[in-house]
Amino acid sequence: MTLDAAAKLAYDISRVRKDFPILDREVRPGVPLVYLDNAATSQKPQQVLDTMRDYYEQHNANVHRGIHTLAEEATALYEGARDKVASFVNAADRREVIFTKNSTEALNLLARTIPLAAGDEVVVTEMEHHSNLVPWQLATQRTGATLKWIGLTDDGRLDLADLDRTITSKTKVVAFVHQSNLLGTVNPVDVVVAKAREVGAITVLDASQSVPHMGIDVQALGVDAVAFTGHKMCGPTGIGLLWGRAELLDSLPPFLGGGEMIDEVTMAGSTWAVLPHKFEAGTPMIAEAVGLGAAIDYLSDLGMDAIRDHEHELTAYALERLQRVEGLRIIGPATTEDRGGAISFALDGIHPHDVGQLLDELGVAVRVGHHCARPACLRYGVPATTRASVHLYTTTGEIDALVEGLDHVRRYFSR
Amino acid sequence: MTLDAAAKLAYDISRVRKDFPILDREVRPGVPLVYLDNAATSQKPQQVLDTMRDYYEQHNANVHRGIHTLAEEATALYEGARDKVASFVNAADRREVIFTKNSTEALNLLARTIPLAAGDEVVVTEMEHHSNLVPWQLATQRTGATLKWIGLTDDGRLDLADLDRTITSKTKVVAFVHQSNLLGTVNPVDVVVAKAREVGAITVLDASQSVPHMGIDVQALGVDAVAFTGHKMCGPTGIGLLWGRAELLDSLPPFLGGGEMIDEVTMAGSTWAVLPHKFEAGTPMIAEAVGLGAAIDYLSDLGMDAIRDHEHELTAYALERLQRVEGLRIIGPATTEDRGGAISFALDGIHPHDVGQLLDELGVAVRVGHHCARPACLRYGVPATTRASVHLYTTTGEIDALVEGLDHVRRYFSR
Amino acid sequence: MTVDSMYQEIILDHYKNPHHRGLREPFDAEVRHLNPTCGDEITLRVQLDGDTVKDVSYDSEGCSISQASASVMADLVIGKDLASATSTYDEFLELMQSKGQLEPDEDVLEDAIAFAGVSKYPARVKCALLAWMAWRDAVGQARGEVGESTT
Amino acid sequence: MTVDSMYQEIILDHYKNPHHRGLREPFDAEVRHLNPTCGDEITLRVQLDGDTVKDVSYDSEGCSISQASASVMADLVIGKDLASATSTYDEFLELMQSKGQLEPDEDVLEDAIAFAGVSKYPARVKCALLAWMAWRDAVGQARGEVGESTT
Ligand SMILES: Cc1ncc(COP(=O)(O)O)c(C=O)c1O
Ligand SMILES: Cc1ncc(COP(=O)(O)O)c(C=O)c1O
Repeated sequence: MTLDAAAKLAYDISRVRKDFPILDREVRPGVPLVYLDNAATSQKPQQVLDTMRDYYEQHNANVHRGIHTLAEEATALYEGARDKVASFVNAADRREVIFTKNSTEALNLLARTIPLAAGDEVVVTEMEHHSNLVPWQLATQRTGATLKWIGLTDDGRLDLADLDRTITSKTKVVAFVHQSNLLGTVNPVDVVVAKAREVGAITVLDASQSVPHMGIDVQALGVDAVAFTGHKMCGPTGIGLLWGRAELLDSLPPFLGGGEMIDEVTMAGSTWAVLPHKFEAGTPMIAEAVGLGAAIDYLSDLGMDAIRDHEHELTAYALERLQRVEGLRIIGPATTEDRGGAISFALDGIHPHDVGQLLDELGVAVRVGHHCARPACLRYGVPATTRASVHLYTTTGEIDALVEGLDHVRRYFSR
Repeated sequence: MTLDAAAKLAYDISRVRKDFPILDREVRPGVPLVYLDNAATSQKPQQVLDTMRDYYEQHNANVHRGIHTLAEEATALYEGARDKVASFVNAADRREVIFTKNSTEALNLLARTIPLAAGDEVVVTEMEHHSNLVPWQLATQRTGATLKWIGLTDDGRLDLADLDRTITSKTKVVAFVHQSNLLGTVNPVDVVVAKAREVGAITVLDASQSVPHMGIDVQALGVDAVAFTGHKMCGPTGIGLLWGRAELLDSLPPFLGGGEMIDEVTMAGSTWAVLPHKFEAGTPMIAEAVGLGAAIDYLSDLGMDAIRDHEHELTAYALERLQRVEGLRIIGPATTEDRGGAISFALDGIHPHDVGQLLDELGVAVRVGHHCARPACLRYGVPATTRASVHLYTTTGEIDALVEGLDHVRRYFSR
Repeated sequence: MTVDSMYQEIILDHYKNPHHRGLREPFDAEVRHLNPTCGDEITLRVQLDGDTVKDVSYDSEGCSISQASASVMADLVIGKDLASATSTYDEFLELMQSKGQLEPDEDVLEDAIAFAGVSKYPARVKCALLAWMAWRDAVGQARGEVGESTT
Repeated sequence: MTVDSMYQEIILDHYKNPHHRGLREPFDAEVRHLNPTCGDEITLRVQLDGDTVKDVSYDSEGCSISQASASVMADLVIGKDLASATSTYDEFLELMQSKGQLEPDEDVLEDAIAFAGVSKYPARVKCALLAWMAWRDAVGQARGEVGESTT
């Protein structure tokens, strides 16, 4: 366990794990939880839960419209969370941060409001999560625009060979994933953005899987809009984020209409509030934003670099151990180069459902299925995969439990 | 305090208040909170907060797509919350209950998906909350349909005199509020629905303010769709509800595209999941749904009839005491007949902002402004009102504090 | 291990040696069903002869439960008259919705009683039902009822 | 009561007896601004004479803070040259954003120093700034800059 020992110097994993009450859970009496389903959602530290509870027990009120003490406190907490997000992703302006209910809503907001017309083209990739594919399918169908996509190489990378033929002067939007939830691949944002810029297309980055594990700098990435989601970054469910350049967001029509997003309303017509409120109709996810702010504090205190290093070592360890399991094939990059800690694999002759079921019996929680990335599954000729994914609290011991579990699965099905 | 004594027999208000930790808060040292801003949002009982914490500490996982223990538990809790909502509003079928982020999203979902065309008409009322007005303004502008509205009488009621001229054979949708958040008025749903049915229009009820205070029976109301919101009914922020008849919801195209709402996805196109998932794209508000389920249990245990009776008495008491304040004019019905416990008023010569500010100094939290119902404010010639609103934990003592506060405000501004 | 109640010997046998697998001619109706959350899919053909289920054949991909279930189902319905095949379907459906509370009737369900343990695992019930749902749909189409090709 | 720091005597005086209220002719630009969250609104006219603020008049509806602020603002800018009026605007803006931390300069701000207490109440800062924002916008329009009629 030398890797573990080395990691411990920089990163006190046992202290970290104490912050997450659920990690002490036994799935069944005597069977401790080994949670390796982090790409689906992360667990929450005590600090986030305490902050949300404190919000509800001490400050809860509706925001923006009130002048009483609780309303002012709630507003300060809610808007304070926006400041935290803005600085976490290095937004130039806090007004560029819009709270949504999840990544999916953020991506739909863009797909519904970016103007498209017949003849226009939208480019996605074959490794998109359904949440960054279906909204663009709907948008192009609705407007008569055309959907195109960048294909994949056999080793789980974007096939950039014919980028020039895919992204053309007709391209209005290039929407792509930063880190694939199925393959673990981290895409070369700079290459895609450079090409998109050349043709004047708007770039949309689905950073749902990258923000929680490596942080991002939206200005350095050079994209026009980014979507990510609270529940994968140790924050609560029910909150997502859209960051967009002010010029872009200012130019878009409103998405949802209602309270808060208006300037002046008469029966005959209305005008819109300035950013960010223009895109935040109705009572927002107040406690969730506050909880997300606490999650960002938590991540920042640990340090995104330390988290990335920790997960990088775990991923290296897992890739190495998994590849020694007989009959196991990694779907996606097999090395740690430009890849994160979501590892999909196929186990010869045993369906992922059966793998997942037997692992669960041992307390090992992995995800099985198409992981909302069915086109990429089709591309690699698998109806489904088993996916193990790490987070900041994962240990090499948990990887060992997975590998031992897979040996058990193989024995079970060859009896 | 005879009213209080009478209410206590049926309803142990001091026991109820113990469930809400925030009610013990002092706004400033020595100044206890008197929370009369319930129409903006409600406070949350311990039971809801405990349930959400337990969800995060014991069961948190992403729903639907997993076969490991936590995922199955989280799914059971999330879908169990849907069952609770369905039975709370007496839905014929649990698939008719869709979780959204708030009422506003539920109403936008309908306004975006109900087909409209030039020549069609949508009817709303002049007392709508912006969240049930702006989505229909946007929808009619987008499609070339026409927006019409039912006006108001001087005493804060729908002016039903020319209902026949407003709702016609061209009317495709009639969207109206059950209980006005500004005026407190409870509208005659049966009359409007009967007329809408005659012409074959879809009826949409904004029940954001009625569900928390009197409960509803969607089948008895006879409408086609209903929107309401968790945070006003002692549930968490970040969750709203759409109920719609299965035939209606089945006939509508999807709203947000993404994970969970699909059946089969290929790059070339996708098909949609059945209800309710078709309208729940992305990771849902899992903890929020679970918390809302706990809120519904809490309300059901107290009994919606008991809650309604308690609030009815409070409203009667408040209306009577307020009308004896010099220079105070009620905006909305001045009697308890068909009205709830949100009471807007104007205080002669003193702007609501100043009223609210001085009341806050005394710990009394009221809302001031147009309450997201600006057209109705315009109708009654006031740029803003002061609004006091009660909930199941409000006491007559708190109404007394309000009235004494208003006397202080009057003295302060006549110095 | 409690999971052994799901992975019965009978199920693993059918999984390893499925019966009636491979699409056959002639057929009256063909349907394709899939389980969107996990990627299990089945293409299934039915041939009726009056009120008799003359043949059922299928091609499928999926976990042991869904594969075994297709095999057991084909064994159970081929050659039966429609009414009794349908009542077997009903009984199997009831068993799968029983959350482990029902004692299956071996005279009716034969090998399908082995799925009783699956009914305790909500996420896997869909797997066990996939082939049955496809069969039911295909029969409906073969008899000219309005059907849907995927559910 | 701490709220007394907001409701200074000067503010209540201007509120009860506002100066320069009522729209006047002639004017170079007229704007309407409103505070969407509370319904305060102001219609404001500016007349420039070269680099001098010749006249400011307004019609407004709102709370004591927004009314008094309009009155104080008009007193402060009328007759001033644009540069010095603008620097007064800047100084007032800074005061209002100071959350009670700034000691206002009475030589520059005159009666407007009374608003120092308002800066501690975030929800009321907008009220105090409404008239100033409108003035700034109207001046821009009068000078032919691209403006917006509401913010
Ligand atoms: C009558 C009415 N409709 C709609 C809404 C909107 O609810 P939400 O802000 O939760 O979307 C509210 C409350 O804000 C309301 O009072
Ligand atoms: C790459 C990627 N994009 C988008 C999403 C959608 O996020 P959410 O479900 O929170 O909307 C996910 C996760 O589910 C994801 O992994």
